[in-house]
Amino acid sequence: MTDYKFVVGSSPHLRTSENTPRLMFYVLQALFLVAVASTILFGVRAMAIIGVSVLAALAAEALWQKGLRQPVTVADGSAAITGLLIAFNMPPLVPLWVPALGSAFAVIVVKQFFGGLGHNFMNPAAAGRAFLVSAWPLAMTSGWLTPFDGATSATPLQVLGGSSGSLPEGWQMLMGWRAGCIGETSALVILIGGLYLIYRQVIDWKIPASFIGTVALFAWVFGGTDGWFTGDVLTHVLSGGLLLGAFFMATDYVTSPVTKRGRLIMGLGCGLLTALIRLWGGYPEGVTYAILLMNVATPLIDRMTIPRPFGTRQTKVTG
Amino acid sequence: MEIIAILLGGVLINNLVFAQFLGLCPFVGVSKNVEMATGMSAAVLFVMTMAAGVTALLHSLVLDPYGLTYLETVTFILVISSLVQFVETFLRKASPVLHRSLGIYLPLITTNCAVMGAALISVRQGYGVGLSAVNGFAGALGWSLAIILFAGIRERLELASVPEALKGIPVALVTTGLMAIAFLGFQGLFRFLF
Amino acid sequence: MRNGFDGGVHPPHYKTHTEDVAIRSAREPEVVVIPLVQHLGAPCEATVKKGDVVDVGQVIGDASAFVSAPVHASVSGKVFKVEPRLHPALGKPVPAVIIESDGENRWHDSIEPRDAEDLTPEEIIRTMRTAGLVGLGGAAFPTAVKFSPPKDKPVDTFLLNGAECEPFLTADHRLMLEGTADILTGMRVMMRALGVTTGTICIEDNKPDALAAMEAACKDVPDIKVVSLKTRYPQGSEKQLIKSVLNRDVPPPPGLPMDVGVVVSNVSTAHALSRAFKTGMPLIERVVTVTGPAIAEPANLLVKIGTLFHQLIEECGGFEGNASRLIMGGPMMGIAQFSTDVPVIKGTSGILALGAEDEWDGEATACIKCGRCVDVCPMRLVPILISAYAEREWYEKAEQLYAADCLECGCCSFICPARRPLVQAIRMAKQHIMNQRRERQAAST
Amino acid sequence: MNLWRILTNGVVKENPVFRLLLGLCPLLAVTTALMNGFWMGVAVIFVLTSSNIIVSMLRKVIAPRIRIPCFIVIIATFVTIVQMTMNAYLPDMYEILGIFVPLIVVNCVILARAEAFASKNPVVSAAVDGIGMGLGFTIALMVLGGVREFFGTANLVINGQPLFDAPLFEPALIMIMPPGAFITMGVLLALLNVMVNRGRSGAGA
Repeated sequence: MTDYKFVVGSSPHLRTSENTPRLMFYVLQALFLVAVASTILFGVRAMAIIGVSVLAALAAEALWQKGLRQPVTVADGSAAITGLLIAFNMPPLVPLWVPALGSAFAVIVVKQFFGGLGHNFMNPAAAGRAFLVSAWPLAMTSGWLTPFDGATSATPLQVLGGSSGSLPEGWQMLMGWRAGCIGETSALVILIGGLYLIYRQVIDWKIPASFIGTVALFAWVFGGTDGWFTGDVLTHVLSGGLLLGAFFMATDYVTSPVTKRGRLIMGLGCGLLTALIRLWGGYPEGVTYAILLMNVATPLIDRMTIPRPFGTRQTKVTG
Repeated sequence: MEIIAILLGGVLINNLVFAQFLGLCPFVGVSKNVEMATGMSAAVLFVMTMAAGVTALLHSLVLDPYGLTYLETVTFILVISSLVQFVETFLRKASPVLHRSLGIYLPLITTNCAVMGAALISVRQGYGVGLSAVNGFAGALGWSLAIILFAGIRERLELASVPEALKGIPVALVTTGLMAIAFLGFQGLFRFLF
Repeated sequence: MRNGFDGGVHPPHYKTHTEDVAIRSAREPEVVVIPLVQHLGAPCEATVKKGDVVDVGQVIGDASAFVSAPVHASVSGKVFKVEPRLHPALGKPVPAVIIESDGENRWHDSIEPRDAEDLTPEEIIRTMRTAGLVGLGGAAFPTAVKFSPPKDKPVDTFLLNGAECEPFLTADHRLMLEGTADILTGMRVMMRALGVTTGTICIEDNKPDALAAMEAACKDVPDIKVVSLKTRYPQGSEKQLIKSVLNRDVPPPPGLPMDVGVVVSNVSTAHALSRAFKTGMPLIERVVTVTGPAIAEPANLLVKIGTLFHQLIEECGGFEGNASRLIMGGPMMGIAQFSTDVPVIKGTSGILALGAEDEWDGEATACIKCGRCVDVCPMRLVPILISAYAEREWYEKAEQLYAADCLECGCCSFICPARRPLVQAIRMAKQHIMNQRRERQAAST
Repeated sequence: MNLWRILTNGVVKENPVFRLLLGLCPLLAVTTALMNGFWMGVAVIFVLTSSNIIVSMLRKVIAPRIRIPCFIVIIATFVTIVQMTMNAYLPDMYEILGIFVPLIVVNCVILARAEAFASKNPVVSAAVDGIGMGLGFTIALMVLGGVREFFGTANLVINGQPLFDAPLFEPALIMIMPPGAFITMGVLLALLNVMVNRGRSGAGA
């Protein structure tokens, strides 16, 4: 009997079977759907952008960790997710070195500088995109194509902002048949992927719901050309990177609040800022900046939304 | 309308920290935790609003009419340091409670180039006394927003495993840079106001 | 809605190993090791010495303190030694009385049945004390103390806890099926001791047969209700149970159920109380679930207090495969053992052996701030932050985040996808904070 | 003589920017180009050296209690001289540097040297310290300005003459915008830390 050597640890001795790589795998599954859709819509170019971006993200992470003699954790999937999301935010005609540099910046400066997975305060993909928009504005804000036919065209948000061109039909927007970044157009597929993640309990529905809801509300109230309450809600919701951002970027665990109320505030804030920038700002699209700004506020949101423990009726007087 | 434009501009678009590089020393120095950052912010709000108003008054009453604008630098810095002194003494007498909470931050403000900067900007923009005070207030509000957000992130970074070489100031600067990227989103906001 | 507490998790039940296995008596032990500390409160002093001959039910350790409970001999025979022995809950040697059984099972003269019907509350509480009753759910708080609420805290409701939310454990489940009548008798005595007129039996809905049995037994009893609770860990925790059934919030420590007019007791305790009246025998045996994937023939055993773990494991066919973890209690809050040479005590609800091949644990990786620990915390704490501060020994910050209110239920560690030892870190912080508070209190008085 | 040591102290060992992290505001604000950094540096060297000399000369005269206001007046006087001179001879550069020329008055490097060194040392040492510290500051300004200009415009302009005929690559505009300043400075400091640590561990081995 005494031959047995028991592991002695403190309770609990039981763990859930969900672990970080599995959660990342679910996200990758959902993003893979989007990647397939964008390849169908924009062809080989989309595939090339995705490939380069993901490879750059993986290579950047591996090289950095090798250089610092840290264990290489590319296998956890987080770098691949960043690479995919950066690729999805590229115009179809972007030069391939742009997503490569964006991924490298996202992984190294935004994530690894702060200690790697779990320690960054900003969503790497969103920050990477914002970096690219400021660094090479021309490459990032031109080169739009309509899917399949390869004709250059303005994006719906540019049209809403006053550029010449016509708005696609609602069903075309849903299927992704419109000009835009390669991964943001296929609304239906993004919706399916997002709902899959909610079903798998990977992401909290509160953030996408409050995010999209707030944008829709503001678009309806202030977005119209013939006075209040005449805005084109559907176009606003389906265009730009709103769905992609709401389901895949604003819900990033690391850079969104951990409390339930905090997540609701995160979504509301993202929606408010997106509407602000879209309707009255200098850029046609505000999703990325809205997410980044709320990332910046996340530590404070967490701080202010720490719940009162069970059984505490009044605020405890500390001292 | 102009007041709204100045406020929006000062807080979001031309943020002292993220767009104008003013007040960086205390921004990095007094942002270890949110409480300190809030205390400093209150002190800065107070002093900066007053300093911008008083220097604008000095400019429009004395320096400009008598062709003494070349004395701007000397007079402004003297006015600001004596103002800080005065505020400190006044607070100690008038409101010991407020003094206790703001007291330690007040001496640090003299070296806060944001105060002097806001005063200089106001004069250069040709604002009158009232608008100068609003401009000072807006600038201080933007600075406060920046430092409080920054302090929140730094509290979190305390728990992060930042690589050795980046620990402390380097990662603080990179953080500020990333925050500045986020604030770029406000560029061109409400352009019709300006 | 009857599942009103926040958070909680749904671990796999693993109860099928033993839920249909009837309780049987364990083999008579040749030696028993009876620790003199088996409860929360003041330790007992030995009242026997080496060489004394003792009978079953004889007091062998007692204390005069209010918060304490005496311990009794569970076999008849000779006291072999009084010396410190390894304690399964405290993890260190603690004074214990070791008795070599003579196999006669001779009852002590003082043991005689009593009728509980016309006893006053004071007499019932005195019997609880002399019978050495403690909470058999695991915490082992002296029952007599629990049933003596101060005058300024009126109790209006009594809950009988049959939730048994820990995976693997089925001792309470089997007892509800096989000792239904005794449980009801015990419950009525408890209600009389408190002077309350209504009582509720609370059972999780993953035990439909126990629910049915209790409901059938209470069919003609108007003052006792049976409620079915959603199966969710930690439903059986007192505070969560009260929230679920009565929607009352027990204040954080040092708040107790009696602060909201409630007393909660475990079904096994009620059963033991009933036996203490019926036979007169104090608490010398209890039902223990010996189970786990690394046990050959899992079973529910009626075990004499002081029986060593290895005897029981042998009796259940020994270890099967590669046993890597031995736990007293359930997997969520049980205490890991490094030796099988420890005795069953009053609080031992189960003996659980887990195999190495099952990945019960894993290497901790970086926290990804998913917030699941916050979502599942039944006390609405923020384990992610408390544990981070605790790991860095910033205990003031942990205290500001109410670390001291932690139940240690382990939901946060269970759910963590990065396998971080959250509750383990919080427990450390909590201990530190409690020590500091005690020191401060000692300094101020 | 230890004058050499005082000089190098300011440039290397106690470099006001890289080692002491003083004067961040003008450093980040004006370093969109190499030459901006250079002229800002020259202005700082002038103010720092002159104020150090005067402070050192008056160190036995000024009462300790009012020394700080006195220092500020001395510094502000020299800043005004710089402003007028630049306005007269380098109007374009004066325009580019903007409020950061008058803001030299609140540059912590200058007040710190007056307080910590000039008010305790003889005139020659104080002057050399001013030059050394000013040089250290200038070097930092030029390094940061050079890096940001090179990546932000894919070229370098020296004395009005571009170094290359055409941009070498697609310039990353963000480098000459505020985020670029912060991130570049952070990375430079980190690289410096790496170098110092290497040197130290190399010496220790």
